[in-house]
Amino acid sequence: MVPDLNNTPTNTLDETPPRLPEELEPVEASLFEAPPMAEQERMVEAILFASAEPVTVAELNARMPHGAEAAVALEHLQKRYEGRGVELRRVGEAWAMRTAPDLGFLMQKETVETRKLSRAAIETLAIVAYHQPVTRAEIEEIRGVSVSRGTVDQLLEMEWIRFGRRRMTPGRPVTYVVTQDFLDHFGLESARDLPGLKELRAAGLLDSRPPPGMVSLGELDEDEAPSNDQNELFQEDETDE
Amino acid sequence: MVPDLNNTPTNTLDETPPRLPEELEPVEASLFEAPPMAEQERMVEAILFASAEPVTVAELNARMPHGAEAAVALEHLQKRYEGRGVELRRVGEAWAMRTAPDLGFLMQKETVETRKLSRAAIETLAIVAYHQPVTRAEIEEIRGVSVSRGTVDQLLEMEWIRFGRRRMTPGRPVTYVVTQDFLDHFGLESARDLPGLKELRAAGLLDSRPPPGMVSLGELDEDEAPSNDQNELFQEDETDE
Amino acid sequence: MAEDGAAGFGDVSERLAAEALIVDVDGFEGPLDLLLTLGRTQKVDLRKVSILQLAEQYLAFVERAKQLRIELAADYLVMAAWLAFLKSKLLLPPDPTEEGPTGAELAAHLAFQLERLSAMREAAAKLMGQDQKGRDFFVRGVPESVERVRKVSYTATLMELMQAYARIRTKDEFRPFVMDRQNVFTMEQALDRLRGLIGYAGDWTNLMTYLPEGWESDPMKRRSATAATFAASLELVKHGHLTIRQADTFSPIQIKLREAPGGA
Repeated sequence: MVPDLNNTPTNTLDETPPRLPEELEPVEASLFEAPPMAEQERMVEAILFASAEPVTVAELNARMPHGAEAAVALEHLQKRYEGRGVELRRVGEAWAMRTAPDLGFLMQKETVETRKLSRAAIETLAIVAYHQPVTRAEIEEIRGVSVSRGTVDQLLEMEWIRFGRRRMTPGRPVTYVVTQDFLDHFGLESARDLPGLKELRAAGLLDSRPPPGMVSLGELDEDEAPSNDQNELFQEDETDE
Repeated sequence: MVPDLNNTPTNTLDETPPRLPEELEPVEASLFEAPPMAEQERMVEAILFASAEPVTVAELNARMPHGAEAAVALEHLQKRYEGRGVELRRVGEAWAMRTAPDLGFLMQKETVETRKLSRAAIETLAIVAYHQPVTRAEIEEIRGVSVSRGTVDQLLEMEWIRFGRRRMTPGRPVTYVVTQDFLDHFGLESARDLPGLKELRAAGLLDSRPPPGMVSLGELDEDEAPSNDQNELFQEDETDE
Repeated sequence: MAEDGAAGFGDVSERLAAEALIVDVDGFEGPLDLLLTLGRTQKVDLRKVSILQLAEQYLAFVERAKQLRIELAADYLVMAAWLAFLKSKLLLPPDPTEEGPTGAELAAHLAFQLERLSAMREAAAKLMGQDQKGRDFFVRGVPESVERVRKVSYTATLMELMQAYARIRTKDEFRPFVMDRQNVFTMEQALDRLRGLIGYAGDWTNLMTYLPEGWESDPMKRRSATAATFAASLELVKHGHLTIRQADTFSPIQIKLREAPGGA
């Protein structure tokens, strides 16, 4: 009985729905004539928007001028909001407006916080970079302390390290290698470009001097310089295991 | 000016960067391309709908997917909501959805008791709004009485006024200006929309006219005379648009 | 002078009006507010208000207050003095030698102040008559809070990476000395071993042949085993189980089971 106000949905953008011709309006109380349906729709829209709770049809009718038909206005309104960023939704016996569920992601504000890697993480990362492919047991041996699952997971999650091939030793332990992301971040062409211990010392990165009388392990390390024989080193390791 | 998006949905992409040929980088393209304008409109709708506070264009852009143009989507959306029960309103540099003022009579339930402002507070607020940026001394000169700390504090606390730049005159007094909350509360797009502002300015009633015999002070004030500042302020607002 | 002025306009209604104002004096926000009210009683456009007349009205008000022994705040009296001064300036012909603003200038400024205050009052009323949030228009009833998703991004520099590596690789150089248990052969172990083996050796044998298996190759292990075995041999000598000899400095140390004294 109520004409479809949205028969030309593509045009709704341009204007408000045409007011109903007088003769179509339900002939009602002579004293208070119900507002036109378009106006009722606006009213329902405003009430539902501003209300903190879902509103029942009865309550809508009670709040709207005499003779209003909230149920009909709701139908129109629901149609109007179809596919929009906001939906008209039935909640039990009541109605409410809600944001479209597919746009829920917009209700988040992402803030990115940059933090320094923990000492454990950067040491683990350094060992992977210098000794790759390297097993967790080897990392622990080099660091001299156990490496927490979380540290490795963090580096994996950052995509700075990834799993390499399994070691062909008992237990077939997984190995870790650095990723392209890692190389990109640190501006390296390959992990082999990392300076060896001697170069680090020469660059003053190792300002520490071994106490007199102690054999400098740096010298022992010379053969192991990553730039040279990283692979060999680990082949040795592999035979050891 | 605003293209009708609903008629020719394929044209809505005019605003967004041209699609990359599918065969080149299909995955990348879909990741970085801005969503279609119709979708952006839905997003702006959802964000503004969900917020009780006005949201700036910058924040809209920040929350929407990369490449979205909230300002354009807002224009479309504003048109869509014209004449509805809920309106899209500009509040300073931000936007908000508000029920249409003519439907206020339906909202007794939602009406919030605002704190009753004293006459002194209302006058002080009006003076700040019309004369901003304005110093306490200027407010006192206009009202002919001293302004109690409490009055200013109350307005500051309500976040209807805030501190503006200091005046470059001896003592470097602080100035007061109205806030976005003030604009939002009184349904003003900007301070330029204050009722009767033009007439007051034309009548010279917003000029800072130092009392005769106070020439020296007047001269010092000249560079920063409120009338100048106000023009500046409003010009700023205009260029922002 | 004030008397004269008051007499000029001092009809009954004026006096009554002044009295009404006095009753109300606490309701005024200072002398300017009172002046504005007085100005309105002239029933003319504020721009055409007679400042002279206004000054006289005000002075009549103050006079009346004095007669009624009503305490007026200091600023009302300051204004009265100033208006008396203004009135005299307005009534006397301008003195060309006198510096400072003319009476007309002062009067114009007062008129401007009154007009401005009046205008701001009207503006305030208009402002309060605007549609107001929460009264005429309303915000979203159930605002959705924006969830703040904090994404932490970790970063490190190449320098930090290299320093970390250098730190690990050189930490042994500075590690406080701790006994490496793995490579230590204790004297107790050496004693046990010697006690077990010594019975088989009837003749002098090199102490070095008693080193445990697998400890000879690694220099560190060999050192530890040698020391332990030597100490153990001395211990056994002390208890009379062994005899020990060394031909020369740095020559091999030899041990032999000691025959039980007296064959016992």
